[in-house]
Amino acid sequence: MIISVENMTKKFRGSDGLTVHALDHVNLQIQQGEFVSLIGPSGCGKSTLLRVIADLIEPTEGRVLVNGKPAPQARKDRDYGFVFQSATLYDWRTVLQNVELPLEIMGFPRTMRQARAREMLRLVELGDFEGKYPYQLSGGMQQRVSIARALAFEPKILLMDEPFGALDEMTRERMNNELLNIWAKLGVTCIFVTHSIPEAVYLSTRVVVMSPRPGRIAEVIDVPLQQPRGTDTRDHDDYFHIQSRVRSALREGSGEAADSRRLREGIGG
Amino acid sequence: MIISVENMTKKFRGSDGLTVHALDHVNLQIQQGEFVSLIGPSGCGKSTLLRVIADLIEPTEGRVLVNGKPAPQARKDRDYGFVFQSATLYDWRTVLQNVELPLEIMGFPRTMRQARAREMLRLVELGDFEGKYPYQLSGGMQQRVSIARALAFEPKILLMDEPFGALDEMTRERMNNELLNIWAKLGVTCIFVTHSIPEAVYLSTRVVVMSPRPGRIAEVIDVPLQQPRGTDTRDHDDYFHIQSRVRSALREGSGEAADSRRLREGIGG
Amino acid sequence: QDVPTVRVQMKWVTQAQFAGFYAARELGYWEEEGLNVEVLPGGPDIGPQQVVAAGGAEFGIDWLGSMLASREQGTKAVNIAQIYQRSGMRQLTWKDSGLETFADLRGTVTGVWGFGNQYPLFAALVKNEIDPDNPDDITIFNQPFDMVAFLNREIDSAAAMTYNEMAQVFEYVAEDGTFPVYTPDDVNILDLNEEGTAMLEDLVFVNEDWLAQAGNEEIAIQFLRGSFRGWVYCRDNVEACVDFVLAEGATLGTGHQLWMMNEVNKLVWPSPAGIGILDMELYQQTADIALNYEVISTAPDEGAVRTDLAQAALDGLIADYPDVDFMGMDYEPIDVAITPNGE
Amino acid sequence: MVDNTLRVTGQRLPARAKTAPPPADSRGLALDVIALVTALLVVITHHIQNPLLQFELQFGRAFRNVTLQPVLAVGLLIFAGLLLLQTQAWRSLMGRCAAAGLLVYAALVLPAIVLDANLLGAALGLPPAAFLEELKDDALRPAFETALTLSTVPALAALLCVLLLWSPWARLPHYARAVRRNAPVLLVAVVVLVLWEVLIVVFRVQEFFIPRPTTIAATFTEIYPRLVTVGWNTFQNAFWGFVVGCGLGFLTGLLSARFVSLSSALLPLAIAANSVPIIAFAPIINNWFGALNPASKIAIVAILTYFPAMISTVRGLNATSPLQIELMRSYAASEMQIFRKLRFPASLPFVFSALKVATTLSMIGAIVSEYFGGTTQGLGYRIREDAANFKYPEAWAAIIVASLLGILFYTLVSAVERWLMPWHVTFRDE
Amino acid sequence: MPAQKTSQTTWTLITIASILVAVLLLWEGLKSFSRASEYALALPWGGTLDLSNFNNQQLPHLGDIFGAFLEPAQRNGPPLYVILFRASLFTLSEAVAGFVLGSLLGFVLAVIFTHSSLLQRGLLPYVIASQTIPILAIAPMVVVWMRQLDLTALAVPVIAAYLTFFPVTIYTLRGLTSVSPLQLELMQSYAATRLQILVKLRIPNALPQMFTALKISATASVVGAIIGELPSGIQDGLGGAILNFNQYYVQSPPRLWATIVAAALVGMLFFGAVVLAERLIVRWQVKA
Ligand SMILES: Nc1ncnc2c1ncn2[C@@H]1O[C@H](COP(=O)(O)OP(=O)(O)OP(=O)(O)O)[C@@H](O)[C@H]1O
Ligand SMILES: Nc1ncnc2c1ncn2[C@@H]1O[C@H](COP(=O)(O)OP(=O)(O)OP(=O)(O)O)[C@@H](O)[C@H]1O
Ligand SMILES: [Mg+2]
Ligand SMILES: [Mg+2]
Repeated sequence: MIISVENMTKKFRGSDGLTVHALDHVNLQIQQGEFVSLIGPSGCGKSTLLRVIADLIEPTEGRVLVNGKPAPQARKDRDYGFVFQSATLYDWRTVLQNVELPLEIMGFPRTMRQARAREMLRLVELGDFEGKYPYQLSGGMQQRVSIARALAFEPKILLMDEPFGALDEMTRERMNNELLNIWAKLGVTCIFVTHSIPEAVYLSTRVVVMSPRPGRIAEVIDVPLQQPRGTDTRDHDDYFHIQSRVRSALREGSGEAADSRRLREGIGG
Repeated sequence: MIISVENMTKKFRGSDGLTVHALDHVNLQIQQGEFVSLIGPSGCGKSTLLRVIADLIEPTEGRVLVNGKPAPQARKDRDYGFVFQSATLYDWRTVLQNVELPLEIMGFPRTMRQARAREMLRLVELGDFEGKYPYQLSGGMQQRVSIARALAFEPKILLMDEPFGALDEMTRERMNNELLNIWAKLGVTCIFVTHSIPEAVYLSTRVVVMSPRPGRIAEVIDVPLQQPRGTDTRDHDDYFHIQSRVRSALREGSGEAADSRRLREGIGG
Repeated sequence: QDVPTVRVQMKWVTQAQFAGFYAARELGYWEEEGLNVEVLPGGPDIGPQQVVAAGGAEFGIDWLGSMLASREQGTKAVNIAQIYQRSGMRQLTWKDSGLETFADLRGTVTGVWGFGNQYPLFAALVKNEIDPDNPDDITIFNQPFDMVAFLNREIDSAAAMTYNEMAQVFEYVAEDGTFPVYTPDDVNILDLNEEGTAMLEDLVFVNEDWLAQAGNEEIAIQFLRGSFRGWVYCRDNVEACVDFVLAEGATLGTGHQLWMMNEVNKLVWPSPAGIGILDMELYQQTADIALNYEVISTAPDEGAVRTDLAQAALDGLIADYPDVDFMGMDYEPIDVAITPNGE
Repeated sequence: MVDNTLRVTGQRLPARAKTAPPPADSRGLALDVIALVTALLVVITHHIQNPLLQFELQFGRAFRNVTLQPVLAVGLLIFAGLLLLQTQAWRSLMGRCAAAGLLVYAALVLPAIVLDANLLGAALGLPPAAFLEELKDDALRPAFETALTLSTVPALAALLCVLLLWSPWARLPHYARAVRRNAPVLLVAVVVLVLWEVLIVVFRVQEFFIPRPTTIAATFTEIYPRLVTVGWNTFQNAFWGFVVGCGLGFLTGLLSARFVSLSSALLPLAIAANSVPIIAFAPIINNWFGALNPASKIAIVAILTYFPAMISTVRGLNATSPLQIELMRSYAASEMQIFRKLRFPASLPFVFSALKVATTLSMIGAIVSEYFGGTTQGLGYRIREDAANFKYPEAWAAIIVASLLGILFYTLVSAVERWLMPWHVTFRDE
Repeated sequence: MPAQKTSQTTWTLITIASILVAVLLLWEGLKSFSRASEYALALPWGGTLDLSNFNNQQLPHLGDIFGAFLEPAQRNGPPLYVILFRASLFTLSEAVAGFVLGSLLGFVLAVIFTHSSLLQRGLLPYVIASQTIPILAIAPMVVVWMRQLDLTALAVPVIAAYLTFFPVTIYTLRGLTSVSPLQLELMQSYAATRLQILVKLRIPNALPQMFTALKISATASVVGAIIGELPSGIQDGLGGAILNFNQYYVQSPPRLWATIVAAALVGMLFFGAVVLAERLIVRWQVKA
């Protein structure tokens, strides 16, 4: 078991004194080499869950184990690659330097760093832009730079928060396939947040459907489509079948949540 | 003719001395009350086109007329509501205050401002969050706040840059319908950037397909689906038919661009 | 109601150097003359000439050298009474250094203040063929307000006013509380008066234009009469005068002010021609030094000095107060003991 | 798969494109400034080399200071290098010749000034020591005159080289634009000066309050050699005080940003140190270091500049967004790495605001420090002394030198700022 | 969470206390050490290290400094702390006036420069130049000018303001101009007036920089007020006290040190007030 989230609860206390209950007793087990998608309505706690797993914020209760060690240790061992929901590039670095950043931190030599970063930029189709500053890129391009940056150092665990949200359908499909290639080749474990049900089903081995307020795991749906995935996957009957399962799980989750919200008045101390 | 883009070219000159040719001789005419979607690959100039129309940046060549007057005049007359690709909320304002911002600027009285802002927040399903600061919201929630902000003052022309990009499918559908309601009720003219072909077709009266490098209009596709749109629209045969037309236009546009690039070696003045 | 108000600008912060003026005010001498006088304290960077020229005060206290310099620049300052009849500036060296004359200062680090106060020393040096501008001859040190550099022997000699800095050396208390550490036996006191290069110090000046206005000569005479009486009082009532000064400045040391009062009296008294009357020979000496050192570029004109007002005031006073001695020919200083730290 | 290569213009916009002149932003004049400074340094170093110029000409006397001379000589080398870089001299034959000429001159000048080894003098059999002093021995005069004539040749050649590299005639459109751009500055200057002059004359303001600009200018041309020397002395104090003060401020700022409780403890102490007026500190510092020791002046400047540097560093280092920090944390970056790669660059805008404020503060500090005793060879002493002796035109001429040095210092720091953070919004161009 | 905050405060207090104790120990330790070695330390590699900087003249005992507060400054006068307290209040009031004046001027200039690049290019160099003119050189003239204008009471505040306005200008200008282009575009899309953009975007955006400047200015205005007191001949403030104790430093070093302590306290008080204001006003958190 590579990642194990046990009974984890996360509450945010605002400066106004109100507490937001973002995640409530979440349990999740992920095996080595799995590709898990998180899907759920806006504000249900997907980003928060990813952050807790990556030890960027601490859970209020419960714990996260990665390879049997606590999450902070895993972070220190540089097991994680993280793609944030917003690109989060450093203004003062060119595109190439932004992609080089994690490699610099991990102490790779300069030439190797640059070669690797260039390769990654080519992968996300931005080879010509290495000398530009972030403000000179379009929204989708910035996001692609941040993907290149996360892939650059071949982390064991990839945590991606809506990485392809700002991409057009065609680029997105190409990126999906690139991601699957990398995943297959390196055997990384992926946790992937998306709002696109087809994308979730196409990419994942399992889809985790979340329900809002407080964030809970409503259902975990296996995706037993054959590997490697490709254009034929999209024609497969199961592909559509699973999509509609996910869709209905989502609807149920939200409905249930809406009910419970009505009971508890949504937000409380 | 409410909006008329005439022979417009936009080049960016970078500090490195390189010029990026973002838009090339774009011509576009939009009638009062139309709903036009822009669709095209990442980096093809959609955001730039929107910015030029809204007079946020100046075209290098050509001109933009709105209601027969030049774009700067239209901006001064407060004809535009703009939803940016990233939420662009002000850190120092609460959610409610962020939505109130345009109303403040236009000098509405306080009580009316707040009432209106609350109404808009309810529309985007964030009624409970009015007292929070932006950093306390999830990505999708921030984007919804920025939508509420743009709708708050009932502009004559709505320019929206991937407003629903960070929303889950269900919320997105609800937002789509809300938007169509507002559009029908107020008779606003909408220009809407999206990466989702179904969304573009569902919402629009016309879909503008753009091709990259330099940005051009590849094709303009009419969407003669009946108004008002609703669940039955999605079942309509034409709905799928037009989608595939858009899709192939997109593929062609990019292909053509690739061809012309091969001819010209990609780089030029 | 009809009492005109005038202001007098001191050259430095409140201390016994100006005791006569405080006495005149405290004892109501000016009031008796029909004047209401405000005494403005000075400080570093206060040019009384500027203040007077700008109309910030009617009377100013200044040293003769800088008064002449300012006059040349157009302030139209006129010396109307020379209070100090001799210079209180000395050059101190340590006895064990063996520097006993100005000629010995060759090759030393010699401290002296700026603001034009350096010229008497420079004149003495040149007289002894030492060029103050030539670092090979002598290193001139811009001396701060205190005597620390001298006490620390960072410099070989230091300028000192008899009434102020010199006392500071003797008032010094050692780490372990030893007092006195230094007595007059430990230092050589080089006297510029004896060298013949002294410049005249505290005087009263006014603006020429102001003086030319009708009635102002009378006011000047009234002012001088009050001032002279104040100085006479301070000569005869040293301790009482010190109290006036202390009341003005809450942070001053009593013992030190007493010493200062006594030393200042020595500079004012005796006044052979009567208090406030300028000794023309010393005036010439001062003007010559100023000219020599480019403090001024041409010899001062006639209008720079007027002794008639002081004379009129003095004559009036002698007539009004026949019992009072305005020359102080047999003035005897009192004995003031040096107190530790000037307490 | 469709390859999405952008149509990026690959044409570098060369600085000297024949067809379209490059954009005339403020950087557009960098070359001109460099060329002018190089030319000036050629002239100055030429004057320093020969006692006939150095001791007998007003201009030469201005650069008699022995610590200033090597700095000027090395400065020449640096600026010549910058000029060659800017013009990419190696690209053309003429450029290569000009570069060679300039370098030959530098090769003659550097040993002569820095090592006191005048090659030309050695060739003429003149003793090296004779170059350092005023020429008193008339027997040597003819030999020195020959040396002077001979050394004028490489100097003139060097000037010609600079001119060729610079080619101002090719940059005329630039100047037109630059003049238009900087017209406001010039206009304000002219208006203020004229008003100043006229008001004084018309209202007959006595000159001892404020002298007329023309009087100041006349005085300046008369006494500038002295001002250069004292200005240089004072500037050195300002510079080293700036380095020490800002350096310490930056370092303690770092510590404070790193250890929060340390910062809340250090801050009051820093504020305390900063609230103490220099004028109270000066005597104590003079006691500590000795009033004649430059260290006492440097310490005062350092105290003055320390605080802005420290507080801005703290503020700047904390000006990162939580997301940017999270990114670093996700790489398990060490504190040092977070500092180097995130906090430091993010803090630059703040730090540079502080450094700019500190440049002017350091000049003020260096000048004021001389008010409290010590050397008489400084700008501050001169200003105060001249003012006290009613030599107002002299005092104002000295104040002008102080201002010029301050502005120079400020401009230098601003140039570094621009160079270090081209990404910052305030420097972006459309 | 609140518990965490308390422990944070406790930690800060402990650190402050330990730093103070460390300074005290170092101070007194160095003094007694150098005294024991008779102010000269033989170095192992030859030569001696001069330790006379630690004698009572150069560095009085802390006890003596605080003792000086309690002793009268002159025979039969009030204790020094009473005098210094009055002087501090006086100087503080001048400093506050100067601070207000200077900050306003600095702010107005920054706003003007933000909106008119013409004026910025035309005037900013002179603003910088103005700061390179040593304040002590022009302070006497300012005093004379203000006297002529019959605004004598404003002379010191004006001099203090001269020292404070510059940081405010530079920092505020940087803050006002470094708004993100997107946020600015948002405002432009509303055709917001310049005033609205200023009030609703630029100023909130500049607040962190502005407060940094105000903190620097708070202490600078105290320095300015003290410097300004000298050429105005004002004896009631700390400037007068410093001048006197400086002149008589040889006679009683602890008094000058005590006055320095008082001046430092005034500065800290003022600084604290600005920090408090910042805490109350800047409550949001920056995002990406
Ligand atoms: N720093 C914070 N302080 C307070 N509340 C927060 C904070 N971060 C997130 N929240 C709240 O936690 C909840 C979950 O947020 P999260 O960002 O995890 O949602 P999400 O599932 O990623 O949504 P989206 O799809 O819109 O990105 C939201 O209600 C949000 O308001
Ligand atoms: N400020 C700028 N400076 C230089 N180049 C820019 C600037 N803004 C945009 N560009 C370039 O212009 C092109 C078009 O950008 P634009 O943001 O309009 O793309 P887009 O169609 O919105 O893409 P996306 O779907 O990824 O948001 C891109 O190649 C981008 O690099
Ligand atoms: Mg999220
Ligand atoms: Mg875009």
